[in-house]
Amino acid sequence: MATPDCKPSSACPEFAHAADARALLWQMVRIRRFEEKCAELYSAGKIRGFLHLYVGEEAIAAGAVPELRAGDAILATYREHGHALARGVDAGAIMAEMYGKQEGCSRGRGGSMHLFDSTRRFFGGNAIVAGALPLAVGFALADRMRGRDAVTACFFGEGAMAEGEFHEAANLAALWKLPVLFLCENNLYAMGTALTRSQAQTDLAARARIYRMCGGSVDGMDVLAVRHAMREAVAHVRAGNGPAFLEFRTYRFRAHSMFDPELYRERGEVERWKEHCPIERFQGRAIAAGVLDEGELGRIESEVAAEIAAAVAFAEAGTWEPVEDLERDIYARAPGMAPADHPLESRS
Amino acid sequence: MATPDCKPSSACPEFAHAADARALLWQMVRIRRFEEKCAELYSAGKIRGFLHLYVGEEAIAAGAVPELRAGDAILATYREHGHALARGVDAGAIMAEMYGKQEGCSRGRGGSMHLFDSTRRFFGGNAIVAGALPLAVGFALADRMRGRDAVTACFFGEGAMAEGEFHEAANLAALWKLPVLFLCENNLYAMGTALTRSQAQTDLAARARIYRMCGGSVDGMDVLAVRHAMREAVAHVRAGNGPAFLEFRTYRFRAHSMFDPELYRERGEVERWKEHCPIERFQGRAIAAGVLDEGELGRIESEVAAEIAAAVAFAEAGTWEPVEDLERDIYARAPGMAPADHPLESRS
Amino acid sequence: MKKHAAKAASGTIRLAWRDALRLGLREALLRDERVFLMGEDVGRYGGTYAVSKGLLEEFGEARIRDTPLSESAFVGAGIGAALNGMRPIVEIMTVNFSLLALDQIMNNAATLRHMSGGQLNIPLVIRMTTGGGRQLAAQHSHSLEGWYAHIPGLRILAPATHEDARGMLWSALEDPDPVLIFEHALLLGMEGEIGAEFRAVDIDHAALRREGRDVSLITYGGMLHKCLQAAERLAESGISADVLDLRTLRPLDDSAIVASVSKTRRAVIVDEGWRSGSLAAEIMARIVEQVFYELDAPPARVCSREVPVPYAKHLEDAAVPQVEDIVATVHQVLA
Amino acid sequence: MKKHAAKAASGTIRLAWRDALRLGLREALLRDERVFLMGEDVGRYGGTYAVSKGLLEEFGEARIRDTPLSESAFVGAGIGAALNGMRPIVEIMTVNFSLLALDQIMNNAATLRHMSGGQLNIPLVIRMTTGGGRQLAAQHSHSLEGWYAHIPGLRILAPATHEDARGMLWSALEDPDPVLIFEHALLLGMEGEIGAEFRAVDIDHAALRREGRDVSLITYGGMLHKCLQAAERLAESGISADVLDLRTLRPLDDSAIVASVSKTRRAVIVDEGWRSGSLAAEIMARIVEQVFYELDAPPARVCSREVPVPYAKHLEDAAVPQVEDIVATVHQVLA
Ligand SMILES: Cc1ncc(C[n+]2csc(CCOP(=O)(O)OP(=O)(O)O)c2C)c(N)n1
Ligand SMILES: Cc1ncc(C[n+]2csc(CCOP(=O)(O)OP(=O)(O)O)c2C)c(N)n1
Ligand SMILES: [Mg+2]
Ligand SMILES: [Mg+2]
Repeated sequence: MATPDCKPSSACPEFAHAADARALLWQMVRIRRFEEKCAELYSAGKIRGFLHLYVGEEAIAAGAVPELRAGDAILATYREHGHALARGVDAGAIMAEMYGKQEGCSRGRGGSMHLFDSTRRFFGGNAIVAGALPLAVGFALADRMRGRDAVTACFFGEGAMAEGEFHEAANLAALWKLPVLFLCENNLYAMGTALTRSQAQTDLAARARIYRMCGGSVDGMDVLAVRHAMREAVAHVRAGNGPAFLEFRTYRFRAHSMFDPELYRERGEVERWKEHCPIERFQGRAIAAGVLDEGELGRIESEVAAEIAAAVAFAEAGTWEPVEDLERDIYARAPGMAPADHPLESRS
Repeated sequence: MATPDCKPSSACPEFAHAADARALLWQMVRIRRFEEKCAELYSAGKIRGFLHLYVGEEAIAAGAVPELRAGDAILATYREHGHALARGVDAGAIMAEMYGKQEGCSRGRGGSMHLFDSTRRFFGGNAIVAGALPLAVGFALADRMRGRDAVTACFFGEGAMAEGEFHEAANLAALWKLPVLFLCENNLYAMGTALTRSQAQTDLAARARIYRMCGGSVDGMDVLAVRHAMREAVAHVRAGNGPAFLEFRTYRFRAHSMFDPELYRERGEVERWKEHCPIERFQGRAIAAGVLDEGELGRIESEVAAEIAAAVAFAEAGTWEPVEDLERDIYARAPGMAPADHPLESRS
Repeated sequence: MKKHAAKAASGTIRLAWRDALRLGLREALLRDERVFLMGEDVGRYGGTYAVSKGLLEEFGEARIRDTPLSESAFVGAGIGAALNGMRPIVEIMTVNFSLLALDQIMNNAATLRHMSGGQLNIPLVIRMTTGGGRQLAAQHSHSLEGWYAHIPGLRILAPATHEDARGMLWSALEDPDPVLIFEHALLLGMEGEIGAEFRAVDIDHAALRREGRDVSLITYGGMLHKCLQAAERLAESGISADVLDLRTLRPLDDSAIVASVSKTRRAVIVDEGWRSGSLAAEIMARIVEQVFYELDAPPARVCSREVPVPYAKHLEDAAVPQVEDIVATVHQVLA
Repeated sequence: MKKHAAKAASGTIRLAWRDALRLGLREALLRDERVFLMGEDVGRYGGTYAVSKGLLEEFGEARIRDTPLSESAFVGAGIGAALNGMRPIVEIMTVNFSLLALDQIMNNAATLRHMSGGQLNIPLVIRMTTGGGRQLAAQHSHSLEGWYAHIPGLRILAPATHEDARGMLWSALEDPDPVLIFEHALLLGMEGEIGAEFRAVDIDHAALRREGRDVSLITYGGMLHKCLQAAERLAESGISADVLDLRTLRPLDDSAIVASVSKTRRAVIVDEGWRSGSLAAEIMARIVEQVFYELDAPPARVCSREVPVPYAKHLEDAAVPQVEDIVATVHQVLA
C-alpha cells in the first residue's frame, strides 16, 4: 500500500509453514460447513427470517480478519457469519442466535443479520446496505481522539458503493485521515442487479482513490492474496496514513438469500466461478506445496463437524427469553429511575 | 467536451459583435443591481427570511443560462435570483415573491429561496443542499423517455458535492446516460466551511469524471469562458452522450446570507477576488475591444435601474393573499371531490 | 398473467394478493405509456416479493427499470420525472429503506406544489412493503405508514383487500399529487377472489368490511384481517363489531369514523405502528374531538409494543398486535 | 463566556437563551474530555445561530469539528464514536436537514442496544434547532420533535426555559442512550435570568410552570411561552390555567399529565407540529386512556395547520399556533 499508485506492493508470498496453512484452511472449511448446516436448518424451519450465505466468499473473512488485533473493531453486513466466526465469536452463540434463543450472541433479538459480540469487538451485523459505513468512521474517530492505534474494519458489498453513505463516509474518513479499512466484497451482484447495470464506474478501487485514500483490488478467491493485501492495508492504516480501501473480487455460489429464485444469472456463470472455489484452490496448493496432506484435510473436516454439531446442540438446548422481558434493553434506564444495570463507563 | 480528457476543447472565442457583448453585460449588471436592491430592501424589512446573494458570481448565470433552449429545464439552489433573472422570470414577479405578495412568482409561498416559473421551465429554488440533483435526473429521464431532445441544467454549490445525493445522482445520470448538466458553482465556501476543509478531493471535475461523465473546470469570473464551456457541454449532452459536469470557479463577494458575520475568511481574500469582478473585467475587455463604450454602459445602468424600480413598484403594489387561502395548493383535489382545478395533463 | 390468475366461474378470479398487485401494475403499464416502474430489483430479479415478476419481459427495460442502491436518488428522480410529464411508479423495496429517501419525500414531493404557489403537479406513486411478522428483526419490520400520514401534501394508501391491491394503484396514478402505497408483506400470499374486470377503486373513502352494533374496530392494511378474525370470535360471545377499513390514512375519512362510532358508541383502533404517536392516537383524538359526548367508554387502541421488533418468533409475536389482543381490548372496552 | 453573560446580583446571571445553550456546551466540554462537538459550521462560522461561538478558539479543532455537508455520515459517525467510548454532541444545523440522517437515527442509534441484546450503549446527544416563525418557508420551518417522539430507543428533549437550555445537555450526556435535543430557533434571542451555578436538570419529569384550576395547558419548547402569555390573558377573564412544560417528549411524563388534568378536568394541548399525527394527538389519547371519566369536556389541541409552512408573514402566522388561538380554544373548552 505504500506504493504511489496505492496498489499492493508485490506478489504475495507463499505460506511459510504447515500450521499457517492449516489455520487458513480450517477457517474456510469451518465457515463453509457452518453455513451449509444453516441452510439445512433453514429448510427444517429451525432458522427463520432472512439468511444470507457467504458460500464462495470464505477466503475474504478467513484471510482478512486474522490480520486485525483484538483491540480493532469490525463492522459487517447481513452476510456476516463468516466474519463473526473468523473473529472468534462462538459458533454456538451464533447458532443459538439464529434459533432465536436467549443464549444467542444477541439474545435472540437479532437473528442471522445481527450478530454482535462486543467482547470480540464485533459490532454487527447491519441489515441496511451501507448503514455501517458511517459508524465505522465514528469508531475510527474515537480511536484517534483517544490516542489508540486501533483500526476499524468495515465490510460491505459492491452494491453499497452506489449509496450516498459510501460517498459521505469515504470523504469523511479520507478528509480526517481516520484509521478505517473499507473492505468491499465485490461478488458482482446486489441481489439480482449486476454491478455493470447499476454503477457507471466499475473500477471500484479507482472510485475509492478519488477521495485520496489508498485503494487496490485483490483476488478474493485466493486467501493468501487476501491476507497479503490486508496485511499491507492494515499496516498502512495503523501507521496513521488515513483510510484504505480494498476490493475483493469474489462470487457467491448460492442465492442472495433463501428467497431468491436466481433468475438473473446464468447457471454457467455460477459454474465457472465455482471452479475458483477458494477452498479447493487453496487445498490443492497446500497439498502441492507439501504443507498439508489428505489426512490433515480429513482431520480438519472432523474437527469442524464436531464444532458444528456442538453448536447445534447448544442452540437446541438454548432457552426462550421470557416474553415479559420483551421491553428490556430498549433504554438503559427507565424514566424516573436511577441509572440502571448498564452503568456509564467509568470516566477516562 | 468532445476531447478525450473531457476538458473544454479550445480557448474561447471573443464576442463577435456589440449586441452580443451588450446582452452579456446587461444581464450581469441587471443581476448585480437587482441584488443590491434586495439587500437594501432586506435592511428596510421589506424582504425577510433567508436571503442569499449572488454578487460576484453573475458571470455564471449570465453566461450559462442563455445557452439553454426554452424547452430545457433549470433547477437551482436558494442562491438563485441570478438564474431566474437570466432565464427570463419577470423581475417584478421575483421581487413580489420576496415581499411575500400573491403576485410573486410563487404566490408569496416561497420567498427568496423558492422562485418558480413553470412557463419558463424554471423549477426552483431548493433550500436543501443537493436536494434538486435527484430531481434533475428525473427531469432528464422523462425527456429521454418521451423522446424529446431537451436537457436539464442543475446548478449547485461545491458544498453539495459532499452530500450523498450528489454521488447517487451523478451515478444514476451517468449510468443511464441522461441529458443532465451538473453545474457546480465553486465559490470555495459552504457557509463558513472552506472546500479544502470539507472535501478530501478538491479537484471537482475529476470527481465527476470518475462516474464516466465528461467534466471540466472553467473560470467562473469570465462570462465568455462560461458561455463557451456551457455551449460545448450543452451540445455534448443534447447529442445524447450522457451527462456533463462543469465546475465554475467563482467567489461570493458578500456574506453567505444576511445573518453571516463572516468570521471565516480574511478581508484580504475577499478584496483579492473582488479584483476579478466579472462585470468590471468584462466591461474593460469590451471597451478595449471597441464593442462597447462608456455611453452604452450608462444606458445599460439606466435601463436596469428602470426595470428594478418598476419591479419594486410592482412588489409594493402587490396584494396579500387572503388568509382563508392558506390551505389551497396542498392537494390538487380535496377528498371526496371530483378532480379540481389542476387537471391531469392530457394524455400523450 | 394467466398463469397467476386462475379464471373462476361467473367473471371472478381467484388469486394471491401479490398477483392482484401485479395485475394493477400491468394494467397501469398497459393503459398509459407515461407509466413506468422503477426500483431496486423490480426487473431481472422479478421483484423482491415477486410482485413485478414477468413485467420486464413484457414491457422492456425502459419501463421496468432496475435502479442502483440509491433510494434518495431514484425517489427524487421519480419526483422529477413526474414533474416532467411522466407517471412514475417508484418501488422502495421496503418501508425500512424509505428513511433514506425521506428528505425527497417530505421536502420535495409533499411540498413543491404548495411552495411553488400551485404551479407544479407531482403525479408520482411510491409503493413499498411494510410491516412485521416474518422474523426479519428490528431493521426490517417497521410499520411506518401511520407515521408518514403526518405529512401534508401526501396521500397515504394501505390496501387490505384483493380488490384494493389491484385497483388502488390506478386510482393513485389518477391523482395529480404524490401518493404512497403501503403493502403489507404478510398479505402477499393470501388467496382471494375478485371480479375479473379491472376496476379503479375509490381512494377517498373508508370501507365498512363488517357491520355491527356494539363496538367499532377501526383499522387498515395487514391488521384488517386480524380485526375480521377478532370480530368473528367476538360474535361467538355475542358481541357484534363494525370493522372499518380506513384504506386511506391521509387524508382520513372522518365521516366514516364518526358514523361508525356514533352508532356503536365504542371504538377500538388497531394499528401495527408503535403505540406512542401512532395513527391510532390520531384517530382517538379525532373521535374525542367529534363525538366525545356520544361515547359510552373511552376509545382504546391496540398497537405494537414500543420496541425495535425482535427476531425471535415468540418475542415478535408479543410485539405486534394479535387477534387475542384485539379481542381482549374489546372486552375491556365493553366491561 | 463573560462577555455574553452579565453577572447579576445574588448569584444569578442574565443572558440570552442561546448563551444558556453555549454555557451548557462549554460546561460539558470542560467536564469530560470525551465530549466533543461536531456538525456543519459549528467551528469557524461560530454556529449558524451563534450558539457555539468562541468554542473553537477555546477547545480547538479536535473537539469542535466542522463537518462536510454529509448529515448521514456525521450523525452515523457520532453513533460510532459513542459506541467506541466518546460522548459526542452532534449538531444537525436544523431539524429540516435531519431527514437525511433519519436512517442512522432510527435504524442504528435507536435500535442497536436492543438488537444487540443489550450489549451496546450509545451515549450520543444530537442537537438541532426546530420550529417556524422566521419566514424561512416550507423547507426550513419544520417542527418534527413530536414526530421523532414516535421512535422507541430515543429520548427526546425540548428545553423551553433558560435553566433547561443550559442544563439539559449535561443530563443528556449522562444518559447512556441516544438523546435528541430540539432547540426552538425563536427562543434563541430571549433574555432571562438563571442561577450562576451550573446545574444538571431532571430530564425525567415535566414541570408545572404556572398553577391553575380551570384548565391544563400542556405544551413544551417554543410554545411554552405562548401558553404562558395565553394563561396571563385568560387570568384577566378570570380563568386560571395550569401550564405544564413537558420538557421530555419521549418518554412522556404521564403522571404529571394525569395529575394536572385530574385536577382541572379540562385540557388543551399546544404543539407546533402539524395537527394530524401530532404529539398533541398522543397526549389526548393518553388522557382519554387514563382519566376519561374525570373529564368535564373533551380535550382539545392547538397545532400547526396542515400546510408546508409558507413564506409570507401573514400566512406563516396563520399556519403556526398563536396566543389568540390558545386563548380561543380554552374558551371553547370551557364553554
Ligand atoms: C438501504 C437498503 N436498500 C435495500 C436493501 C435490500 N437489499 C438487501 S441486500 C441487497 C443487495 C446488496 O448487495 P451488495 O451490497 O453487493 O452485498 P451482497 O448482498 O452482494 O453481499 C439489497 C438491495 C437493504 N437491505 N438496504
Ligand atoms: C442538507 C442541508 N444541510 C445544510 C444546509 C444549511 N446550508 C445552507 S447553504 C449551506 C452551504 C452550501 O454551500 P454550497 O453548496 O457551496 O453553496 P453556496 O451557498 O456556497 O452557493 C448550508 C450548509 C442546507 N440548506 N441543507
Ligand atoms: Mg454484491
Ligand atoms: Mg459554495
